[in-house]
Amino acid sequence: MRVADKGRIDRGRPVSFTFDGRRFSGFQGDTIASALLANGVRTVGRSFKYHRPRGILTAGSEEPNALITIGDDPNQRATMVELSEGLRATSQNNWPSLRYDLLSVNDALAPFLSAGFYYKTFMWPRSFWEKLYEPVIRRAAGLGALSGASNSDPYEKAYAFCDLLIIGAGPTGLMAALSAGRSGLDVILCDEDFALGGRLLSETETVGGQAGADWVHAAEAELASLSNVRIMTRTTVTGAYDQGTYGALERVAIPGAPLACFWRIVAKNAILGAGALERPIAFPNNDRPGIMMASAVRSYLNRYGVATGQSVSVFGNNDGAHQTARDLIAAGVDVAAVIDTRADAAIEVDAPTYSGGQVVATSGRHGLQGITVEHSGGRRQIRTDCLAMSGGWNPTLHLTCHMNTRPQWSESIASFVPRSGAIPGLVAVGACDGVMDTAGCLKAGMEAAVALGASPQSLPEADAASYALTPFWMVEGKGRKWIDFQNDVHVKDIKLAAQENFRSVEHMKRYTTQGMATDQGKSSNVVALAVLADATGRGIPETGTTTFRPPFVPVPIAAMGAGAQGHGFAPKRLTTSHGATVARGAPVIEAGLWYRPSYFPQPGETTWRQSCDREVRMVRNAVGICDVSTLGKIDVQGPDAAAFLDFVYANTFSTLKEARVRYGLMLREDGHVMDDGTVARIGANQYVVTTTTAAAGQVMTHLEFVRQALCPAMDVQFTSVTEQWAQFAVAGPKARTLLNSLLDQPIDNEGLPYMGFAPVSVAGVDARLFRISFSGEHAYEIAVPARFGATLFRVLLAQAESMGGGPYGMEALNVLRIEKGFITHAEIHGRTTAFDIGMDRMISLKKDCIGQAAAQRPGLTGADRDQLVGLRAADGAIPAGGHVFAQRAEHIRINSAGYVTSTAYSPTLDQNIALGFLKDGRARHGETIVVVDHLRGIRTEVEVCDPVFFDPEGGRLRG
Amino acid sequence: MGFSGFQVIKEALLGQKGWAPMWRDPEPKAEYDIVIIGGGGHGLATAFYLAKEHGLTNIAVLEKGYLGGGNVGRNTTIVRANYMLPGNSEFYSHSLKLWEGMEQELNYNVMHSQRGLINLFHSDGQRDAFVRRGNAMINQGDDAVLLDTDSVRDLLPYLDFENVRFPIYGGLLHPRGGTARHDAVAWGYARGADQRGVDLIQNCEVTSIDVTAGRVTGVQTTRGAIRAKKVAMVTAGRSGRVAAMAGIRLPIESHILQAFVTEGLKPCIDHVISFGMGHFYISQSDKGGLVFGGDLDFYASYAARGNLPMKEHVMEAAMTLMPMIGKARVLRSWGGIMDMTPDGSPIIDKTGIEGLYLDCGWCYGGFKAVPGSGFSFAHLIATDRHHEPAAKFRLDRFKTGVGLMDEESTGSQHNLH
Amino acid sequence: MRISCPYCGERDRREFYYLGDAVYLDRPDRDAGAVAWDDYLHNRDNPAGITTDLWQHTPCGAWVKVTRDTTTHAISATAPVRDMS
Amino acid sequence: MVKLIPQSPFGDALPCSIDTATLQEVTYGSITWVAPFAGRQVAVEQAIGQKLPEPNRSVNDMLWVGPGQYLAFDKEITTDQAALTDQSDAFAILSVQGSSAEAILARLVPIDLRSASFGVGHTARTLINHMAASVTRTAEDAFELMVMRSMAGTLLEEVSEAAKHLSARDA
Repeated sequence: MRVADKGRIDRGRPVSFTFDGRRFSGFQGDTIASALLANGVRTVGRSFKYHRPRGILTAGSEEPNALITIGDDPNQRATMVELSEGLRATSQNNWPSLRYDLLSVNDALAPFLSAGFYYKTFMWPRSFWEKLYEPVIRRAAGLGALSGASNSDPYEKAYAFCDLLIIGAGPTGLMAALSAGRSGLDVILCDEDFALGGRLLSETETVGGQAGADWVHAAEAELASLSNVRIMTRTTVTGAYDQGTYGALERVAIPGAPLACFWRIVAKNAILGAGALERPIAFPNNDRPGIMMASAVRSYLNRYGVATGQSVSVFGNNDGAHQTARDLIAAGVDVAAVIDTRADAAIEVDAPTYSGGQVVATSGRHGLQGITVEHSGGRRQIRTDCLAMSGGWNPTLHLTCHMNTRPQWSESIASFVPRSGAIPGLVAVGACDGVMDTAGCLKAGMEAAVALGASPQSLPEADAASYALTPFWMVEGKGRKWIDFQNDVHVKDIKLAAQENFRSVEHMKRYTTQGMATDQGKSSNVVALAVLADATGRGIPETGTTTFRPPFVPVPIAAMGAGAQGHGFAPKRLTTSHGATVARGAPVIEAGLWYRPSYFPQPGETTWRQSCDREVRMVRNAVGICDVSTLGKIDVQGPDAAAFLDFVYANTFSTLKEARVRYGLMLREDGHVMDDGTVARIGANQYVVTTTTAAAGQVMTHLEFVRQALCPAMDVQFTSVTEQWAQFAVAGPKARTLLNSLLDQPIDNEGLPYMGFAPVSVAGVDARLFRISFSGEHAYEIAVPARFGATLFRVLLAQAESMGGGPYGMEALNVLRIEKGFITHAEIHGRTTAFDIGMDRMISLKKDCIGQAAAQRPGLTGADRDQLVGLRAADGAIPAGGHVFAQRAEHIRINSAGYVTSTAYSPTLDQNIALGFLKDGRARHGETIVVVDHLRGIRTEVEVCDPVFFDPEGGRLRG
Repeated sequence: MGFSGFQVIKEALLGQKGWAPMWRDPEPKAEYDIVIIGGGGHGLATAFYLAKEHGLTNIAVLEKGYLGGGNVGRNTTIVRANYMLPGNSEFYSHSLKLWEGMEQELNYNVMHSQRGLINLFHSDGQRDAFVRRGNAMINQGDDAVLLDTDSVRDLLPYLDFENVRFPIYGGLLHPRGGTARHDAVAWGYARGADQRGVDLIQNCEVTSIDVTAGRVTGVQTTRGAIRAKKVAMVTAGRSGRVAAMAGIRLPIESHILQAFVTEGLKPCIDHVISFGMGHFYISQSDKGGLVFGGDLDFYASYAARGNLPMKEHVMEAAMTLMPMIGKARVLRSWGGIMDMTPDGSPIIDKTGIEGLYLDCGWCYGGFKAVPGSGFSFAHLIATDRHHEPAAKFRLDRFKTGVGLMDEESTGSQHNLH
Repeated sequence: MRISCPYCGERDRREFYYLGDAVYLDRPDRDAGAVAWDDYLHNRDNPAGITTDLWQHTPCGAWVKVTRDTTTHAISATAPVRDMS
Repeated sequence: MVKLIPQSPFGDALPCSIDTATLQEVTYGSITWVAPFAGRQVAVEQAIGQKLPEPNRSVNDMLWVGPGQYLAFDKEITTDQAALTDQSDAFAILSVQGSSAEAILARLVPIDLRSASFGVGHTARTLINHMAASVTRTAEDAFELMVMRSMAGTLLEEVSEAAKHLSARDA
C-alpha cells in the first residue's frame, strides 16, 4: 500500500492499468511492479518448472520472478515497465489462472523431477519421445507466449560516437559525467532506468548536504545544459565488443515512436559504473511472494512510496540490511523482526532483533504469512507478510566478462570483482568494482574521469559507512532452499550434481540449469557457487565461475534486426525498364539483388509456359528485346590493361583486336570456374568486361585483389560501369533491321560482324553496340546512359512489336540459352572446372593466370569427373535436380552418374531438353540413360548428346 | 548403474542418495595403449566406440578443461543427414543411424528429437539445387520431401509469405532431421566410456607430442608425461595448434560461429527451419528458448566470441523470414571456434607420423557428426583402415584435388565456407 | 570490431570483406609444384596469437594487411597492400 | 523521329519533406571518374587545372571516391594521363537537409558524422544501411548521399523511414 509523503511518483497524475483483466490504478513514475505492490498484489507469476507462485523479488532489470506479458510482448520484467495509461499486463506460465494453476502439480511431484531426471528416463519405447514425452515437457516449460502474429511495431537501430561512454548514472556515473562534462570531454551517459540516480533514488542518505535525489536532480540539470554531454535514459548497454564498440538497447517509451532503438556506440573510453546487485540467501521456502530483496523494499518505499507489507521483517548478513528496517520504521511501517546471521551484529533498530539468527521456515502459499526464526534464544514464529533479505552485494561486472575474462574473487566483499583490462578501454569503478559506499563511489567516478583527462572536482559530502558483512549463503535444515528462483534450482539440486560428479561449475550449471533462466543468474550465481564449493570441499575461487555473455539484458530480435522486416533485409536494385515491365504485367523475380521480368503475358495466355514458348519463337523468328543491364560491366583502362586481363582470365585478351569482343572464362585460384562473360576491346588500352549478374560483386572484389596484391606493378585502372549503362539485348533475325530504324548511322554485317563492337548514337545520344548473342540468334546488345534507359526500352519494344517481336523475360532467355548449350551459374555452380564444361583448352599455357596451377591438379580433370552434356527426351520432362543413372542400374548413391542442371521444353525443337553433368559424359553421346527425381516421382529416359541443341554451326549468329 | 524410469522413482523415494558419479576422476597412468587428445563430443565418442566395438579399454581421454566443454557444449543442436556429395552423404547417413539408436546404446536420454528439418528456398535455381540434394539423400537411403509454397504454409504458417524481400518458393523437408540435447550427448558418451574402463582425465592439457623416428611415443601434459602406442587428436577449434605440436600444418583456419538463444517461450516453432537467402536457422528447445544461428563471423579467431555485424545480420534474417518472433528476446549469445577446411568438409585420417591419428575440420557441422565421427575414427585407430563411410575424409584431397567435398560450392579455398 | 583503413581511417567491421592469411600475397610461380601450391592455397599456420591477414575495405576498394591477435582481436597494425594514394 | 527523354532514378518522388528534413535529388550534367595512371597525379592536376582532393575530401566539384580515384562533376576533362570513365548516370544522389539531417543519418551510416570529426567538405566511402555509398557533408545541416542508381528507391525508403522514426520521437 502507499505510504503518505514518500516517493518520487507524481500523485497528481493517476494512471490506470489492468493485470490479468483486473483494473488497477497507480501513478506517473510507477513501474508495474510498484503499482501492483501498492495495490496489494503479491503473486505475479509462476515459476518455470514447478509452477510455484512467485512475487516480485527486486526493483530492477535483474528481476527473475515478476515476468509478465504487456499486450503481445511476453517476458517483460514488471520491475522495468513504466506505468502508462491503459497498459494491459497479464501473468504467465499458468493455466487456467494465476491463482489456480493445474501444472503446480509439478511441485507435488518434485521429488521425481530432480535435477537432470529426464536424462535418466523417457527412453522406452523409443518412438514415444517425439510423440508423448517431449510435447508434454515442452508445454510445461517456457514462460510467456508469442502471439503468433507478425510483429507490427516499429523498431530502429542507430549509431553513436563519443570519447567517453559512461555506463550507469548512479553516484559513480554521475560524478564521472560531471567531471568529464565540466572538462569538455565528449560524453555519453547511459542508464537503463527512466531516471538518473541509481540507488540514490531509493535511499534516504544525503549527498552534499541535500537529499540524494535532489543532488541527482541538480547534477542532471547541469549535465543537460552541457552540449558535450548526451544523456541516454532507458538505455541498457548490453554488450562490449572489440575496439570500443558497445551495443545498447534503448526503450523509447514515446507513443508512435519505435518501441526500441538498438544503438551501436563507439567510444574511445568507457567507465562502467553499473553498481551492484543484492543477492538472496538460501533458506527453506525462501521463494514465497512477499520475500524480497532488502534493497528492493527500500526502493519501493523511498522511490515509489509503497510499503511492501503491513508488517515487514528483515533478514541479512550485513549492516546495509538494517537500513531497510530503519527506513520502514521512519515511514511508519511496522517492522516485525530484524534478523542478522552475525552473532556480533550491532542492530540499531527500534524493533525486535535477532543477532545470530536465521530464518528456518516460512509459511503462506500465495503470499508470505509468517517465518520461523532460530537464534541463540531458540525458535520463534513471527507473523510477517514481507521479508526483506540481503545476503550482501554482487558487483554488476557482467560487461567486463564479455571478452571472456573471468572476474576474481574478493574476500573482503565475498563476491567477484572485475579484472582490470578485461575490456580494452573500459574501467569498472564504484560499486561494480567493489566500492560499496556512496562517498567512495563519487570519488571513484571522479578519479576515473580525471584519469581520462578531466580536471579534478571537489566532491560532495556523502555517506562513507563501511560495508561489513560476514558471508552467509544458506540455512541448513529441511525444505527446499531456492537459489535460482526462476529456474527452480535449489540447494539439493546442486548437491546432487556434485554427487554425480558434475563438479565443474560449467557441468553443474548445465546439469541443473542454474543461472540459465532469463536473469542469467544475476541474483543466484554467487550463492550457487558457494553451495557447489561447499559440496565439493573447495573454496569459491577454486570452484571458479561461469562466464557472463552478452547481452546484459535480453534484447528483442526485432530491435537488433530492425529495418529488415518486409523488404529491408537487402537493397532492391531496379533496372530502368522496371516500370514498363511491371506495367506490362510481367511477374518479377529476384536475380541477385535485382528484379527481372520472368515473362510478359499476353491476353489469352494462362500459363507461364504459353508466354515463354511464344517469346522463344518470337526471338527465333522475329526479334526480342531483353533488359540485360544487370550483367556486371567493368571499364578497364591503362597501359597494362591487356596484361592484366591475360592474368585474370584463363584465355588471352592481349591478342584481341580493337572493336572486337571475345568470350572469357575466369577461374578461381583453386582452379574452378569463377565466372564467364564477354570482353570487348574498345580502345588500344581500354576494355569493357562483362560478368554474370550474380557474380558481379565477387568479380570486382577479386579484380581489386589481383590488381593491388598480386600485380602491384601493373598500371591498370578499372571501375564498375554497370549502373552507368542501360543495356538491352536485341535478338532475332530482324535485330539489325530494328536497330537500323533507330540508329543515327545504320550498321551492316561488314562494319559490325559477329563479336564486334561499335560506338553508335541513338537520337543524338552516344551509345555502345556489341554484336554478341546469348540466344544463338543474330543479336546485339545496345547500351545507352541509364537516364535514357526507360525511353529506349519503350522505343525498342514499340519497334519490335511493329515487326512481330516484343519483350522476352528470364524464362525465355533461359530456354534460348539451353537450346544453344550456353552455361550459367546453374552449370558453373562453383564445383565445376574448365575441363568439366569442355573449356580446358581455353586455359592458355603460354602465360600464367589465376587458377592455372591448381586446375592442373590430378583430381580436376579426367574421366572420373562429371562432364557437361546435353540430354534430350523423346517423352516426358527432364527434372532439374534429378540424378542420372545407367539404364538398368539401381537408383542408389553409388550408381548416381550425374545430375541435371538446367531443363526446358524447347519450342524450337518441340522436345524436352536439358543440360547436365555426367561421369565421362563427353564419351557417352548417343547413350540412353535415365533421369530420376525421387522427390517428384519422375523417371525419364534421355539420350546423351552434345550440349548445343540448336544451330551447332552458329550460322544464325553470323547471319 | 543403469538408468530407467523405475530407478528415477526409486531414488525419488529414497532421497536421491543412490545416484553414483557419472564418471570416475582417475589419476593419469604412465602409459596407455591409446591416448585421445580432446574430451569433447568426438573424442568421447571415439573412446566409447573403441571400447564397445573394438574391445580396447586401456585408453585415456585427456581434456584440458571440463568434459564436453568445447563445441559440443555450444552449438545449435541440429542433427541431420541432408548432404549432397559423395563422401559426406554416406558418412552423415551412418551418423544419423547411430543417433537413432544412441539413447538405448548409451542408456542415456539425449533428447534426440526428430521433429523434421525444413530448408526453405527462394528461387527456381535454389529449388533445383535442393532437388538435387533431396534426390542425393534418397539415393543414400535417407528421407527427403519436396514442399511447395502451400505445403510450407501449412507447416509453418507464421513465416512471412506476403510482404517479404525474398519470397518462399518452397522447401526441402528432411523428416528425420531434428535436434538433441547437446550436453547430454557428451555426458552419455563419457559415462559409457568410463563404464567400459576408459580413463577420462579432466584439467589435463597436452603441451607436446612425443615423436621418435617418425613414430609417436606419447604426450607431455600439465599432469605429467604419458606414454602411448597411439595418439589421436580430436580437438575441434584447436586442431591446428595441437597438430603443430607434432610439426604438422593443417589445411584449417579457425573461425568464430555465433549462436543465440532467447528467453523461454511457450511452444511456437515445431521444426528446425533454415532460410535459403540469409544463413539463418532456428529451432525451439524443449525448455522453450529459440535457438538460432547464422554464418561465421568471417575472420580467423580463437576468441570464442563474435561481433555485432553478424549478430545483427542474423536478427535481420529472422525478421525478414519470420517476423512473428520479433518480440522474443535474445538472452545469450556465444561463439564457438570452428575448424574451417577449404572445402567445408572434415578430415579423418592418419598423419605422416606413425601411430598419430587426426579427426578434425568439422567446420560448423560437428555436432551431428559426433557418433559417426567417433565410430569411424575408432575404426581407423583400431584397425588402421578407413571406415568405409568416412573413407573420403582424406587429408591429401586438397593437394590432389581428388574427392573435394565442397557442399557450399564456393570453392576449395579458405574464407569461402 | 573496428579496423583502420589506410585511406579512410577506423571503420566498423561491417565495411570490410575478409580474405584470409597474408600468405595470399606470396603467390608461387605457376610451376612451383604441388606442395608449394598446396601450402599457398590450403595449409595455414593458423596461430592462436598474432597473425597478419587480408581485408578489403569494400566501400573504397582498398585491400589492407591487418596485424591482429586472434585470441583478443586486438589490432596492432594495418597497411595497404599497395600504395595507391 | 525517336527522342530519348532523360529520367530521374527517383522518378517523381522528390523533392519531399519529412518534418524538418528536406530531401532533394542532386543532378549533374556530367560525372567523370578520374583515376590517374601510375605516377601521373601531378600531370593530371595540371591538365585539370586544380589539385585533386585529399582522401575523404570534396573540393571544387571533385570528390575523392577511393585511393587514387575521383569523381569530377560538370567538368570537361581531356587527358591521357588518367583513366577517364563517364559515370554521369551511374548514381542516385540525394541531398538531406535540415536540423535533423545528422540524426537521420546516424540511423543509417556507421561512421562518426559529428561536425567536429566530419565537417563541411568531408566525404566518406561507407555504407548507408546495406548499400555502399559516398556520404558528403555539404553544409552544417546538409549531406549528399550517393549510391548506385538502381538503389535509388531503397535509399529513399530508408532515409524516409529513419526521418519518420526520428520525427515520431519529437512528437
